Amino acid sequence: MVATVVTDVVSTSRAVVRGASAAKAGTSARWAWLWSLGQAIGPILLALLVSAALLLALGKNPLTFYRDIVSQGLFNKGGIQDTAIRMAPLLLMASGLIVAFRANIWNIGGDGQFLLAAALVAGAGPPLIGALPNALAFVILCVTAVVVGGGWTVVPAYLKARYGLNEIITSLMMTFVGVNFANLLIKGPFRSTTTQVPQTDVIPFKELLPRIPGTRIHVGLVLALIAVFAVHYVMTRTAFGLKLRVLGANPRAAAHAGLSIPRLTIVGFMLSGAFMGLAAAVEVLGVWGYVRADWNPNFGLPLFALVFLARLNALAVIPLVGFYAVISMGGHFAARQAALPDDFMLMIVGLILLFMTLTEYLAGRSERGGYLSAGLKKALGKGGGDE
Amino acid sequence: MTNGTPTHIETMTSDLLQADGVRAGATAGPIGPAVEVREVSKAFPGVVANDRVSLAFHHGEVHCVLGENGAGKSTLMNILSGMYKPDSGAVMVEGREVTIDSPRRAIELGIGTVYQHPTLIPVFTVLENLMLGEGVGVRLDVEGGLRALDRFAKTLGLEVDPHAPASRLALGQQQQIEIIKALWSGSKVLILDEPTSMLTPQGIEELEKVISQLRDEGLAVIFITHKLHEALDLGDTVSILRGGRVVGSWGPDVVKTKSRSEMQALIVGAMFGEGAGSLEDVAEVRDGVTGRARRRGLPNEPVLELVKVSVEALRGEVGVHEVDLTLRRGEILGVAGVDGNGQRELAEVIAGQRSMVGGDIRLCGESIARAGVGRRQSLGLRYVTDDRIGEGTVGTLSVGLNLVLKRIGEEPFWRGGRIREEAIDQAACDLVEGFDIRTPGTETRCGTLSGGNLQKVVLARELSFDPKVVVYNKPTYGLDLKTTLAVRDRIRDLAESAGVAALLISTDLEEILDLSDRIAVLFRGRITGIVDNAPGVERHVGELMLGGDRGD
Amino acid sequence: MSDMLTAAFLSALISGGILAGMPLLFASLGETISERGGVLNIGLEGMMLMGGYTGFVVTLYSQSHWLGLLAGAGAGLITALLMVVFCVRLGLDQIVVGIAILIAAGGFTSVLQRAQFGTTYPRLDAMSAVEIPLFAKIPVIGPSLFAQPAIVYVGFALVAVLHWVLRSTNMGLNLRAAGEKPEALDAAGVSVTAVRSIAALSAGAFAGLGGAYMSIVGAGIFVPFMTHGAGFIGIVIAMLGRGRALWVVIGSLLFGMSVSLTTALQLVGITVPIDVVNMLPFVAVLVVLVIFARQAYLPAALGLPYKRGIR
Amino acid sequence: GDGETTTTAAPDTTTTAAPDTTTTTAAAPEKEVTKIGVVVPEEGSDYGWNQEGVESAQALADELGVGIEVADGAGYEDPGPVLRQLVDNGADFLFAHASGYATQAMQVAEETKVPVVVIGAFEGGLVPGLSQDLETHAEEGSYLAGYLAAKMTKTKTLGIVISADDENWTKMAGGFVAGARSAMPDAKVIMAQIGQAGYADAAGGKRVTEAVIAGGADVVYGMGDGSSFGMIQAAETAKPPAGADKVWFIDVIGDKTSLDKKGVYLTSVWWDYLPLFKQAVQAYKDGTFGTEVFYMSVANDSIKLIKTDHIPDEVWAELEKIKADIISGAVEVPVLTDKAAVEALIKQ
Ligand SMILES: Nc1ncnc2c1ncn2[C@@H]1O[C@H](COP(=O)(O)OP(=O)(O)OP(=O)(O)O)[C@@H](O)[C@H]1O
Ligand SMILES: Nc1ncnc2c1ncn2[C@@H]1O[C@H](COP(=O)(O)OP(=O)(O)OP(=O)(O)O)[C@@H](O)[C@H]1O
Ligand SMILES: [Mg+2]
Ligand SMILES: [Mg+2]
Repeated sequence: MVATVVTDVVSTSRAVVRGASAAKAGTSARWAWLWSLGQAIGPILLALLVSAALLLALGKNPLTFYRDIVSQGLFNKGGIQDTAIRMAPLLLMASGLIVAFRANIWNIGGDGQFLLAAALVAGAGPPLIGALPNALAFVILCVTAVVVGGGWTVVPAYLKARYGLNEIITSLMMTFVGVNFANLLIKGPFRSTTTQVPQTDVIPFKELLPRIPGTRIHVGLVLALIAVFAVHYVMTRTAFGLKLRVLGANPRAAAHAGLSIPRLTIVGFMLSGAFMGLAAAVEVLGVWGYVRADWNPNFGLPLFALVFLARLNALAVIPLVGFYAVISMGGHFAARQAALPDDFMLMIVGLILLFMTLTEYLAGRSERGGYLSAGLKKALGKGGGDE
Repeated sequence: MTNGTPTHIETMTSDLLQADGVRAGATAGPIGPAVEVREVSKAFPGVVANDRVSLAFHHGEVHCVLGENGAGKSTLMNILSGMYKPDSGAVMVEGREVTIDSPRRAIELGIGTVYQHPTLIPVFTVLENLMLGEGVGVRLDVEGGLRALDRFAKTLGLEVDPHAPASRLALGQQQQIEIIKALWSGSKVLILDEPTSMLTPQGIEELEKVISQLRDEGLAVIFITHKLHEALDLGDTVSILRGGRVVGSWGPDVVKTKSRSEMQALIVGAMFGEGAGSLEDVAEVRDGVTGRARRRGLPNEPVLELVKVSVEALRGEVGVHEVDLTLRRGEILGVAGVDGNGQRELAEVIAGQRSMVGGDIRLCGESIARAGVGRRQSLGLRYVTDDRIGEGTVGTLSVGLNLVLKRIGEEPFWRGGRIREEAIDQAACDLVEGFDIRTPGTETRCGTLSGGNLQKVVLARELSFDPKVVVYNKPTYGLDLKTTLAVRDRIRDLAESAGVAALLISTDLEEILDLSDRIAVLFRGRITGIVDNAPGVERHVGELMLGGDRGD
Repeated sequence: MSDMLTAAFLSALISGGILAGMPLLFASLGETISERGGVLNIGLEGMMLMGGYTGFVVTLYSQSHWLGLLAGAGAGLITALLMVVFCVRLGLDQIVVGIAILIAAGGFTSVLQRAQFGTTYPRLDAMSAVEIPLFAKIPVIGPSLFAQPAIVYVGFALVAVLHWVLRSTNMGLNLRAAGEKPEALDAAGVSVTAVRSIAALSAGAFAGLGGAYMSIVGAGIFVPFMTHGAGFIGIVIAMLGRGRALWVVIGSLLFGMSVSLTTALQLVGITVPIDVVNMLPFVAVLVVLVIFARQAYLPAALGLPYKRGIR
Repeated sequence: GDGETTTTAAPDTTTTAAPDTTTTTAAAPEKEVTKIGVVVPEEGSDYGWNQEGVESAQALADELGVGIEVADGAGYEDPGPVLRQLVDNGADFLFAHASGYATQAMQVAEETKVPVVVIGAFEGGLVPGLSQDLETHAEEGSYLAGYLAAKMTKTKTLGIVISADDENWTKMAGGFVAGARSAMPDAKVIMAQIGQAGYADAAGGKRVTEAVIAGGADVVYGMGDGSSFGMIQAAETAKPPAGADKVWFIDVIGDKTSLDKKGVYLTSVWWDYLPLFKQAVQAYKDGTFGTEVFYMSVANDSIKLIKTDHIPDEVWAELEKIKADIISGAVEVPVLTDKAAVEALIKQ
């Protein structure tokens, strides 16, 4: 499988190049890679320019600021490890989003799936890890998280599959319910008796997921990378992936071709939720060791944008998520050095996303109708025209 | 007027076009063409859709434009209606050069368009659809709108509930509303881009009356069609586009003086070039429709039986009520009827895409009432949908994958759930060749193919891998003459040589007469009669289509 | 149980419901317009924050609540210009741009607020209530329902106006056409870009007004990220309202009331875990959706960019 | 500090880290502090929790003559990387100044061997030489505030507005009710909470406070961060209940007197962290760091009422007396960590 994935990476990058060169008719293939590189970096430069203007207006030195981001997020021994650690849950959640979006499913409820799974893992974790060999406990907890995350999508999935109910609404409702429910669990049955704020008991630091030797990075990152490659493989090389894609690209064609839409919808939705759950397990077992009431890292929102910018391609998500992780981890530091609130980083992230869409436009890709697959758009505006 | 057309046509056209201004029938209109395009070109990535096209459209005249799929007809019309900007060339309205940079401008210039693809908004009422864009005041002038609709309805002789949602109307009515919409703000030029492809003979007849009436009122009508006889019946002037160029244009003096068959020969010659001789023996090209003799002696075993099949009517549909049909091996059973009388529901219930509320369906003697779409397919039941873009293909996937779309996960294309690209590629190449699908390659995104080629993809997929029974739903709609004939040949061949039974649903009576052994007529979801196909049967069928007494 | 009818309870429920419901109302009205026109505005909350911040600043310096509210609407509108340029004109992805706006606006207002008021925390005077004669005298509910700041009445008037615009004006028809089938609108000679721009801008203005209401009337102060997800609830309300202004009012007020219900129950000493009460409106929406098994209708061309002649 | 309410168990509780060869060297005396690192979740200028933390640490650094790095606005979600960065920058004594930070901060301490002061983890927050927990007996200050409120009310109705589920808030509400009842046994108390985590929900603060005022309260005890501004705004602008001509507001943790434009800011139950911070550093130097929980209380002057001009002198004098009684044990302030218990007390 590894071999196929590798050839796939190559062919994906070739496809990117081909697409780019087609977009820019006349660009010789030799320069096409430069063009796609420019396309990737251009928006970031633009966003950094605009933010630089803002920094100057606030009386800060933009160069120092950016240097701080990069040196801390990428070139600092501790910083790059923080970046890598942060990538683990993000990659898993992105995988979940890709599965769903490819299949025409708007899983907006990732936060609820994530938090509920996190609550359960944190609630069940300390006693389990105390009672069982760690490896076994981790497996049980990950499976629990997968089941909980996937299970939390059953209601929107069933309603969509059975009644065609719009899952944007239902999964958003489920997310609100899930967040509150997670809080109830943490304040109720899972509440630790030793702390003042409501939280679960703590898995001792030493008992968390094993680290990659020589680093602080827990093995969750490896798991996440495997997941991304697996998702890419499944979505591009297998019958199941193709079925999901057909459903996503044209649900009516899927029905016409005899695919079971309800079943695919439910399976796709649950798979997506399962990845959210796994992300939670990895984050709780790898980093936190406990969950506090009202904890919500809000990973979801920027991820949506990243996943679309990756054009739902699982491999393309890796550098984007990496970049985002560098920005958010290095940003803490840079903002503090510049005596700016952390929220300044939000502005930069927002601007980068904005400009990423813009270079897509300049590259002429918007001619093909933007980032959303036809089916995804159709899910939004049910019915709708065909491409 | 010079372009790269074969010389014999060039002489002819220049002769004709020099006779400008002395047009018969153009009694009321001002002298000179209402609209004229000069040397108009338009290219899309990879295609030159219009190549130095020059044509004039006169008041009081119906100007028919014909050409193969992809010849550039719609592109030219879109240039006139402000949808596309020409790359070069000039557009003249009433003798003045104009720039039509938006549909708004076209409307202001008095050019009304009925587009090839419907522009009615399904959830809007008839009146709302018509008043859209009227926009003079702030308030919607409902009373004024009703009065205007009333006037149009009277002159065009149609009855319609102004408050009914457009989706509720039959296709023919929708087409009429589109025409009223095109005329709504006082057009002097009316463009009709393939308005008849979805209409029934009755609908076409009514439409033809309306067009004649408008012509007599002095409008310039541009009429695009794939059907020769419509062009011959209606056209005062006939022009042919091929590969983006004008390859023939005959004014009234020629059209009116030549015999039908002479005109036909001219047109076919221009449309398809030298090799067009093979088209001569086709019913459409032969003068008048005679219908083929029924193939007798088909005592073959029944392969598909419908017993009192009923389907619930969803919103805006008629459903299907207690339909009994028997289809024998090698037989072609035509299902005639005005569109919207349950054709799609019938096709879908057989294919398994829609659930039945009563009755039974048997394939080779065994009930398949509970089988799903996939199961029915693997038993040899195929469905050629009439919606090739909406459900027949996945535009974003390759042609190759579309050709195996109904076999995902099956051997030999997939093994253990993993794709085997060589196998798919092999099969796809064979099909592309066998069905003459014009595509750059099997890797091409299917959505970029033209309508005719998409249809070939659908046919290739459905007719390969051992079919037993095929349900065809309007298999040739929107296809050009040549492709249409090829598709019909294929249907006939399969039935005759491979014994594949066909249920041929079509709103094109001529097609049904051309192909069927027997003809069943569907009216409001019921079979009103089943008759043997024989010369002269069309009158009886026509009566049945309008709900005449149950035959048989 | 008799406690439930006390003035304190009802007033907490009703005034609290209106106080919490008005920003939702403005936001979801804006989203309704936008969605009707085919523009999915995920960045609604970002526009609320921009409106909230600007409204607060302008009110603070001008000492005029009305100027502040207006400025809030204006700030939302200007933010929505990004949607117009990127999504309507250039046809770029509405979701990505919406998320970008949401994230950037949150950061922007937070940075500005901290730079300007991070050490002073100025607060605004309350907007004076306007009593509606006679009605305000109705015992118990009168004072909470009919003695509201004038902007509340303006809000309800806007609902009526919007209802009328959507139903019986050319603009309303154009708007719906832009959301259902923009090519048809274009073919009818109306600029889809113009109509959608107006839709996107109105959404921004309404969202900005909602945010300004929140900071000026609701809190009297601007706090970073004070909208707390109101924008998303606004989107849900708009979707559930199926484009009808009256349903949007009902939805917003119900959501507002469910927020204030917690308080009202606590006032009369009925204690329910807050998490449970917080869950209720969402569970209720799910239950309603399941029982009626209704698809919340979304315009056919929602979220799709329109470009003339693109196949 | 006095550990009368919480059992100060031996430090070898199960939640402390597994024995690590290097951590148990708590006995080594005279450890040096050269640079202090402080992490607080929000801006250090909020006239509340964050400002108290930052200013106390600043004062401590000044007094010790050592460097300091402040990471304010670090958010609640992920303090670990920030703490590590402070260590990388040379901090050798950390303050993780939010109750939600304790666990991550202790992880960082274990990893980096830099001592950290945490909040709200009780005995779980004690790791000898590495992690020192601080707690509050803020209910004592609240008792005084309740007494004051009862003296000031005209409607005999007091309001309590809580921004979030937080045990400190619960304890303080209980102390407040007890103090009020000690002065006015028939005082009516209305309590309402904004949300589960409405610390910064200003609009919610205003809405809930208005409801409480509409319910008849003319003195409101409000516990929150950003939401406090909404509460003050409500006190300033809401129509006073029948029988009262104004609404008083009692704040917590910080001192917002300077922001009081309308004269409604009656007092604040002020948490002054400086004494405990000093104590922590001292313990570190003594080698007793992380062996015993430190409590803020009126006794060590880290919990106190702010004296504003609105408090009548004679009442202030009474308050001084009660304070002395609390310290001496003559007045016993109940410690209610359960919201239901507070509600039961209110209903009495
Ligand atoms: N599961 C699969 N099995 C077989 N072929 C596939 C599968 N998934 C995709 N393909 C084919 O590979 C092609 C390229 O895949 P890729 O992921 O690069 O899509 P793309 O060109 O980026 O299109 P999109 O923008 O829709 O994602 C697809 O268009 C499709 O024809
Ligand atoms: N918007 C477009 N983008 C790209 N190619 C286009 C576009 N519009 C038309 N074409 C191409 O231009 C050519 C002419 O198309 P056009 O629609 O004018 O043909 P037509 O004569 O109307 O065909 P039909 O009979 O099938 O309607 C075709 O090759 C088509 O693929
Ligand atoms: Mg892709
Ligand atoms: Mg055409």
